[in-house]
Amino acid sequence: MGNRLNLIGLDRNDYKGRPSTLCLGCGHNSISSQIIQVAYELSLDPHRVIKLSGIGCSSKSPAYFLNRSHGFNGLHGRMPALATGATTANRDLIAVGVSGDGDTGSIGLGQFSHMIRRNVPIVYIVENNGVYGLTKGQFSATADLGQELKYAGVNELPPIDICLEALVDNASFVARSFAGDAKQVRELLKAAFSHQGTAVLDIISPCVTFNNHESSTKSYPYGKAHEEPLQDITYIPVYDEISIEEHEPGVVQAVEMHDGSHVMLKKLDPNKHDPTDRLAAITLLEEARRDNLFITGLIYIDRNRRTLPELCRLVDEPLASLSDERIRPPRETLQAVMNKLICCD
Amino acid sequence: MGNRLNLIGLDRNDYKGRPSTLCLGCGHNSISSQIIQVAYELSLDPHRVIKLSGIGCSSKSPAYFLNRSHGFNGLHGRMPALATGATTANRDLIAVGVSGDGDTGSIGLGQFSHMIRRNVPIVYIVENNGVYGLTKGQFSATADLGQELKYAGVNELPPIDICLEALVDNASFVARSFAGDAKQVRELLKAAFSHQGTAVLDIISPCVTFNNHESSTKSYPYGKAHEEPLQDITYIPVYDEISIEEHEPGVVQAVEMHDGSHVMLKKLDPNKHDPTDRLAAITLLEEARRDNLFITGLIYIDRNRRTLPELCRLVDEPLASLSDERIRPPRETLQAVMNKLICCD
Amino acid sequence: MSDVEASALESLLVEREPIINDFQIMIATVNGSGSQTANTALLRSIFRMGVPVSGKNIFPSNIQGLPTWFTVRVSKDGYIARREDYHILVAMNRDTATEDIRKLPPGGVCLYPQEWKIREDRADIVYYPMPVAELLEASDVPANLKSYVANMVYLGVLATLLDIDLDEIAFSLDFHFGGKAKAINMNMGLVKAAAEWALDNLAKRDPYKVARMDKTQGMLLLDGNSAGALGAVFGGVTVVAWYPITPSTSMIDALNEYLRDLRTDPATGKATYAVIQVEDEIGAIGTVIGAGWAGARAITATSGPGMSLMSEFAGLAYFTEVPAVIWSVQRVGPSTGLPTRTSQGDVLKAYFLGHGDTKHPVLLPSNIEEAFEFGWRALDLADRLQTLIFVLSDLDLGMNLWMSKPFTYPDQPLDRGKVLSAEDLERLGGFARYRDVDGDGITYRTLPGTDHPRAAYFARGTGHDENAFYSERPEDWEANMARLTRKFNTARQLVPGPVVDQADGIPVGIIAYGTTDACVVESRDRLRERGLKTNYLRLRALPLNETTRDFLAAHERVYVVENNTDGQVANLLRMEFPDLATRLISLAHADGLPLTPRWLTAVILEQEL
Amino acid sequence: MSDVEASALESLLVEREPIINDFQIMIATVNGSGSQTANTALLRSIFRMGVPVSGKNIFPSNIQGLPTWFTVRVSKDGYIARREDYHILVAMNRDTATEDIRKLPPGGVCLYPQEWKIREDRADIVYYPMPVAELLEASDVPANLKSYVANMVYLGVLATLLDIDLDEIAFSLDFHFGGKAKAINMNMGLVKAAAEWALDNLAKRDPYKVARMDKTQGMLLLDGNSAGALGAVFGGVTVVAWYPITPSTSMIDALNEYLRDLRTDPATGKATYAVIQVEDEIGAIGTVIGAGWAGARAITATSGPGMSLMSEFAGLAYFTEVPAVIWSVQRVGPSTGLPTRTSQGDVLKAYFLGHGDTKHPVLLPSNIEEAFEFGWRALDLADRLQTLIFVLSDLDLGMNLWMSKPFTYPDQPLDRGKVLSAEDLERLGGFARYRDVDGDGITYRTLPGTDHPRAAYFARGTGHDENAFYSERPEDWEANMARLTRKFNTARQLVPGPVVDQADGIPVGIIAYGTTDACVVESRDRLRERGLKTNYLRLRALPLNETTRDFLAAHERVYVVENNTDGQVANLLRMEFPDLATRLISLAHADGLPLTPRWLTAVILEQEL
Ligand SMILES: Cc1ncc(C[n+]2csc(CCOP(=O)(O)OP(=O)(O)O)c2C)c(N)n1
Ligand SMILES: Cc1ncc(C[n+]2csc(CCOP(=O)(O)OP(=O)(O)O)c2C)c(N)n1
Ligand code: SF4
Ligand code: SF4
Ligand SMILES: [Mg+2]
Ligand SMILES: [Mg+2]
Repeated sequence: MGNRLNLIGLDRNDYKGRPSTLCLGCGHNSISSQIIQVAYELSLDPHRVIKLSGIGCSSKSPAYFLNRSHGFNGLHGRMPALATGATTANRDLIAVGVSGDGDTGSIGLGQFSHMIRRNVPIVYIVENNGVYGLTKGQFSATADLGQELKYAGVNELPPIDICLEALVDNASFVARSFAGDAKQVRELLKAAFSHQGTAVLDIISPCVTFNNHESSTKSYPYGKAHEEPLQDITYIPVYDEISIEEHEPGVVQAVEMHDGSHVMLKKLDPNKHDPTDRLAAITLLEEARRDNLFITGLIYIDRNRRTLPELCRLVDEPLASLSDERIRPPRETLQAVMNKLICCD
Repeated sequence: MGNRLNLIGLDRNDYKGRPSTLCLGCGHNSISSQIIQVAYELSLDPHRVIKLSGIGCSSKSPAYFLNRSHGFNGLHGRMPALATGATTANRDLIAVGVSGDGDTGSIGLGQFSHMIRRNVPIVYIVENNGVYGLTKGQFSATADLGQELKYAGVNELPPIDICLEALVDNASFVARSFAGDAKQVRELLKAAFSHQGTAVLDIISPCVTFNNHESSTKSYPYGKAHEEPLQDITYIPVYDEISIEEHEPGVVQAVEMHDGSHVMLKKLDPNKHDPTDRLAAITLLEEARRDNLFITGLIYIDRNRRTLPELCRLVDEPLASLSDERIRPPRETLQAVMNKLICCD
Repeated sequence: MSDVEASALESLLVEREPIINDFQIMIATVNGSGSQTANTALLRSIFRMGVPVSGKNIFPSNIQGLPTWFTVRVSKDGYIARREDYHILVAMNRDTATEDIRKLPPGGVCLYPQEWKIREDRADIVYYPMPVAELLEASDVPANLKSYVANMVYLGVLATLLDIDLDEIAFSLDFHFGGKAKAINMNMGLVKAAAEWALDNLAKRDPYKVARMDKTQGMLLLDGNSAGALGAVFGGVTVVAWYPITPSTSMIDALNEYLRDLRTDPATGKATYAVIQVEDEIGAIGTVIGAGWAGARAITATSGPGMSLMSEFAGLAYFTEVPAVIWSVQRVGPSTGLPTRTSQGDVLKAYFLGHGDTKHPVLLPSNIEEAFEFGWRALDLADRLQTLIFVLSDLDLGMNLWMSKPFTYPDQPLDRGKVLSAEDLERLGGFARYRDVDGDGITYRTLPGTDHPRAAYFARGTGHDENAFYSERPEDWEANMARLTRKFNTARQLVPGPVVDQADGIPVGIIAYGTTDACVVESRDRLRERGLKTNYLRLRALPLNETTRDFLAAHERVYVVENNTDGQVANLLRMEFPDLATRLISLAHADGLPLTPRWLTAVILEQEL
Repeated sequence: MSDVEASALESLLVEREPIINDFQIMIATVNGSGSQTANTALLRSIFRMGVPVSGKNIFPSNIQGLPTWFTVRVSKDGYIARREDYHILVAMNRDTATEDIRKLPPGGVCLYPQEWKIREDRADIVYYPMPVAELLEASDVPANLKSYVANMVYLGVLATLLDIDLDEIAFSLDFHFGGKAKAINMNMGLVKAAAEWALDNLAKRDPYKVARMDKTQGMLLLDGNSAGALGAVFGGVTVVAWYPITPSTSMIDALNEYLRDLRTDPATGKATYAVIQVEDEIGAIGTVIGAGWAGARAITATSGPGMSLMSEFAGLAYFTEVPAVIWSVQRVGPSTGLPTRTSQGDVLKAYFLGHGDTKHPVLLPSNIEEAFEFGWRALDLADRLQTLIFVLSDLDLGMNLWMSKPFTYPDQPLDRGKVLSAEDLERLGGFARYRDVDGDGITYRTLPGTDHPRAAYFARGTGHDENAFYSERPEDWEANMARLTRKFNTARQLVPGPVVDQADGIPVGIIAYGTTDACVVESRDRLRERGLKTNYLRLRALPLNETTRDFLAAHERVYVVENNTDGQVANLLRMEFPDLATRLISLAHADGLPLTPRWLTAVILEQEL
């Protein structure tokens, strides 16, 4: 691996980033690896990809993948605004955002909700570890109620659920995964890249330095012991043939994506969750919260919501590359506007 | 009315504010009247009440009720922070906050969520009209999808639902009402004042100047035609006897509040919504959103969540009035701290 | 009125010549009563008669019910500054009438609705009661519109009293209603009825008259927000993100309209721009920075509270060197302050926005022509300097109507700054994002989407080296900050320079900027009449440059005139030119209203005579 | 090493006297490797030997794996400023070793793990390889703790080489681990083993020694964040709201600890305080303002990015006149900048925070004693002045350990300012919230909850009159702003005044503030040695007052020394004292590290000689 060329003639190494400065074993590093792998497998044009992030250990990670893509490491909690602007300026870009639970759930909750409401086209990854890693282990808004940490004491506040927040804000794509489940992360990432609109991926990504105790629902041991995938997910790119027939009917759901690819969901949960039903998705999450279940998989998808560039009825070409003539009306136009205003005929 | 004295010897006039400068007929004015009425009927101590708000027409209204209570008209969208501080400084205060849909749903969504998460003790009213009134009629985050307004054009974004947001953020009290339904507003306000923790009241409050067209779900005509109360609500103060027996069993639910008062809910909806069941509440709202139903009433109540002052394990007396001795340790204490640090025994 | 008093007034008036084209009308109304139509029609009609006018709307932060004042200054000499006094009062607000009437000078005129039945207790003014209710009654205006149209009555009465051409009023209403015949006719009907009533019933007992001139030929009337919006449209703006806030909102309204009309792709009917109303000002500035980074010409409009919220992002843009324009229409602060009143109180705020050692270029338009010019030029400068450009307008400029020459088409092609294409990269073999190749502090950038393996770089608000790699090395930090300072010095030369009116041998200079210009221009004439000649430098931008230093050096005393409390630009001048600091005299004043020549003339004379 | 080279070194060393208590040790490690325990134990041990020390931790914005440097300066003369050079290098980071070794001066010393097997290729320094792995191996430290405890090896070796008393190391570890015997024994075991190994195996070939003195008797070692926290605790802080940000977080950690220990109600076990971690800095400042309004003594701690986010609320507090304290520990900006490096770059930011014409008092602690004092005094000043009080500390002060005399118990009772009780109101019959009764610009307030029908008032960020009623009247606005200016002038007298060291007949003055003090103190001695006497004024707060004016007036040239890029306080001095502006020479420098006497002495000498 790493030497086979993909459809656009690139090597896996072409998708790498600079060496990670995160802690050894940090969940964020494994997610970076999956992003590299998926971008390579999907033959994404690196120059069309932009990497956006807020501030935090998680938000540092865009420096550690896709060196050949432009990146913008922004402000704490404010990456959604940058994404809104960048994807509007150039609708051809493929945006991937990396945030943390503090970044998205604490300081950034408002921007997160409104980005979703606008359906900004972006693969939005929350590397969720229940703590502020970079500032050394305070509780974030997703920390478990009653949890105890060395410096931070006991967390007295109930956690917010990133996926539930996204759903009530009318998200068009919501998934949850676990950094320890590389395959699922990969397949969900592929689906997310094929989605048009905001694809929220809430990935539990253990902080090995500050929050990897077994008792934490954000730890490797907990995740490994408790993950309950909803589906067995296989992404089938547009250029591959799909063959639902191979699978048992009724058990496998094929979701067609905007780009013509398919996500094959072999349902594993007892209730056979239908990810196109929002009420079911909300119910699923609320029940999981109540019963302390670590549900992963594709939770919701709506392919009908239009994206922000569509809502803005933008021309097809990127705004950023429109020629001068198309963005500065001619001299006569100004004259005409002036004429309407000028005194006195 | 206005001349009978209440239990603490005050007249209804003692609860009035300065003359309103809002538009004639504005829904916010009727809500102010109900606040006056309820404070009077509940015999609230005006000096214990604080009135907080953000910025907007709605946020101006605290000047128009309860003149004898301290008020703080803060910043756009940031009233929750002020409330967090004030109620922590003085846990004896009874906080009533007035906000707008722009104030809470747009700029203030993050603070709103986190206030709820902290369960700050406040009656938090959103005077929801679907527009920015004070800046002259732009769409807010609760505006109807596809709605058209004179200046603002067509709203292309789906509305957020204040109650649903509150619920997923672990709210302990969530209700929806309609400024045109004075009685319901009143009874819900009474219940909210008896609740400990954040009581969210999302009150549809028509903006007669910018958004009172029949087609708007935030208009008087629409509200009058479509309101579907979940319950017939009667608040029974702690000093009145309650007699559930009078009512048909199973139809009337008596919810006991923290202060010993009761809220009697005569259920009107076909499904007989149980407001102590959060999943049911979420489902109810999500279905109402899907089916375009204007559900009002007490949507959810949880009397078990502790409030922020409780979580902080505060002394009983207000922090603000602790004596100097209790907040400045004595000279010997400093000496002792110094001794531990000093070189060299 | 007793006979004695009446004759006192008589003699007052008889003594006076007719006063032609040199007076001020004050229209006192109630907010939300729809008087803007009548008021702007009045303004426009006089303007169309060739007579210089200026209008100021002094309104409350309220939708309906609070007092509003609109002044129309008629000035044959072309003065457009605010004046405090007024000669003709149209009293349409009962709540403020007593006070409004009290302020009339002897010989003044008061129009009021006769159904008020007020006591006409000032003998030294002329009262003209108007049968507002009666005329409305007699008209066929639908009941629900009556209150709005009521204002046409004073327009009609004024037309007769002052000799304003009804055709010009008709034209002005036509303009206002965009040709909608029904509205025009309904309003014009009442104007005519009132004019006729006045002709038949009022004996003119005051000296004020409008007479045709030719001083406005070829000129236009527009508000600064619209002018700025139009400028941005011709500057090739592509992404606009905003959050509503008075007094900037109408700039976005204008952008929406102009962009729709002028920038819809004719082939596809699609938009060559995006206007996004976001959730707050943090979102707005973040969006334009994201857009500017990705290559858009991006702008947001806001005011003081919004600027405060933009602080952190402003620092990010400064340090990552992303172009974008912040158009701030100043209102009165601190805090929410007086949201519907004007000031120049955010100059230091804009200049220093962000934490750490940040500085931003700030353009300071004085009039609507400059608002237009800075509308496009700011976008050029942002791309050229790869930094935020602030344009500091104010409520007075932004929301009032101003006379102007037609705007000049940009005299240079769009400047997109130092952007490397894939071909450039191919030729160069790569690039270092933050390397000062040209010595001007401005480095080369690439846009996301550039199809070249070496195009990408990583923008970050943290310390970085020339290659945009993360660095905490003290040398890298220092070198980068030194380069940013170099870039700021380059900006000194690129931003619009001051406009100087200077003659030799005059020891007294005046420095002003923005809308304070109108006040200074008129004051200088008055001072000259009083024997005091002054030179004048009008700043058009920050950072300051040598022209300003030279001006300071050439004068013994320089008055720095500004509409704020703390004398912010005076302070900046002191910081920048400490060796000349003692020559500066700060004349700062802020009460929510534009500065007046009366005030300025007096404070200067006080010190000079 | 060739024989020739070796003998070169030999002669170098022989020539030199032993160097006692006057050198610097540099420990280069990897972040997250737990070296802080060894480093602070080293510092504390020397301190306990009566020898003045200062330590600086220069660390990356990273959790694990990037280079970190810790310097221990040993100075018999009590100098505590940073020095660039070091004499003894403990090289524990392979990545930086080459560069770290290169920087050693001739005669310097290099300790390194012998298993690195590096080429000892500098002949002019002394190498001491340490058998780190071997000693660890031989110890009974559990495998998972080995890497942390490894640092004890250099502590032990240094003890032998420098003659540091092992008992003092034991005591220091005891202090560090709060008496936890297991940890102490495990670490001390290795220290002893290493010390013994050194005794047995190392021939001392360098001149550096620690020898007992009596210069630290009765003194303590503490970081500025802890000192400030302790001050706040004794200032009666009741509400703390915060959001984590380096380098302020450890102040909150200290508050949490001290408050729990010192402010738990003995009767009930409940808290007489609240510490709330909120969702961001807008929430933090909003919370303390809400609390201050309701009568709490409230504080938040933050740094540059947080300050930026606090802008809008700062303006609200200024204008509604609510007391609260913002403790900002400065790091390097603009933007995220260098979050783990020090600067004084946010002075103007704090002073002007907000839009419109705002100004805030800013306290500037120079040392931990002042950090303690300002901790309580800021709360008093906030209540007294009914406004935000900023305390601008920095990373150097906040996160490093400093020697100090014990702190002095507050010399005045809590000042709660002008608060009217129900009884006062009864007596007075009411009050006007914004009326300047006393002429000092400070008005009377009531707290929510005051049981009196006339106690209530309505706080708002919009224009208001003396009664706190909404007002857009120009006169009300102006009068209120004038009073706020009066209040700010009162603040000039109430904030801590400058500390002046001035002798007659010296034309050269120095102005500095904050941690730059250490650098100035030492530089002045060096300058004196070079024949240049200087006077010195150390600012302890803004706004400035007459003492500073007098100092400027008394000198021909005044150097303003600060750790930022733009010379922010120099600019402020120019603004405030334009008539003296030409005397100011700005010496501003910022690269993330504290200023050094070497630099300052050189730049002053360059201009003076
Ligand atoms: C405005 C602002 N406030 C605070 C900080 C300090 N800060 C940096 S990262 C961080 C938390 C990051 O937590 P999270 O998003 O969960 O990322 P993680 O490090 O856990 O991956 C904070 C509070 C900042 N950089 N900016
Ligand atoms: C930071 C900031 N941005 C913008 C504004 C301008 N503004 C004032 S009120 C308002 C919207 C109010 O809408 P809403 O909360 O729905 O209240 P309503 O007037 O509809 O009752 C806005 C945007 C402001 N005051 N502050
Ligand atoms: S501190 Fe935690 S989140 Fe940060 S890099 Fe280390 S393991 Fe990852
Ligand atoms: S504009 Fe709308 S919201 Fe504001 S006062 Fe008028 S009716 Fe009410
Ligand atoms: Mg995290
Ligand atoms: Mg609203």
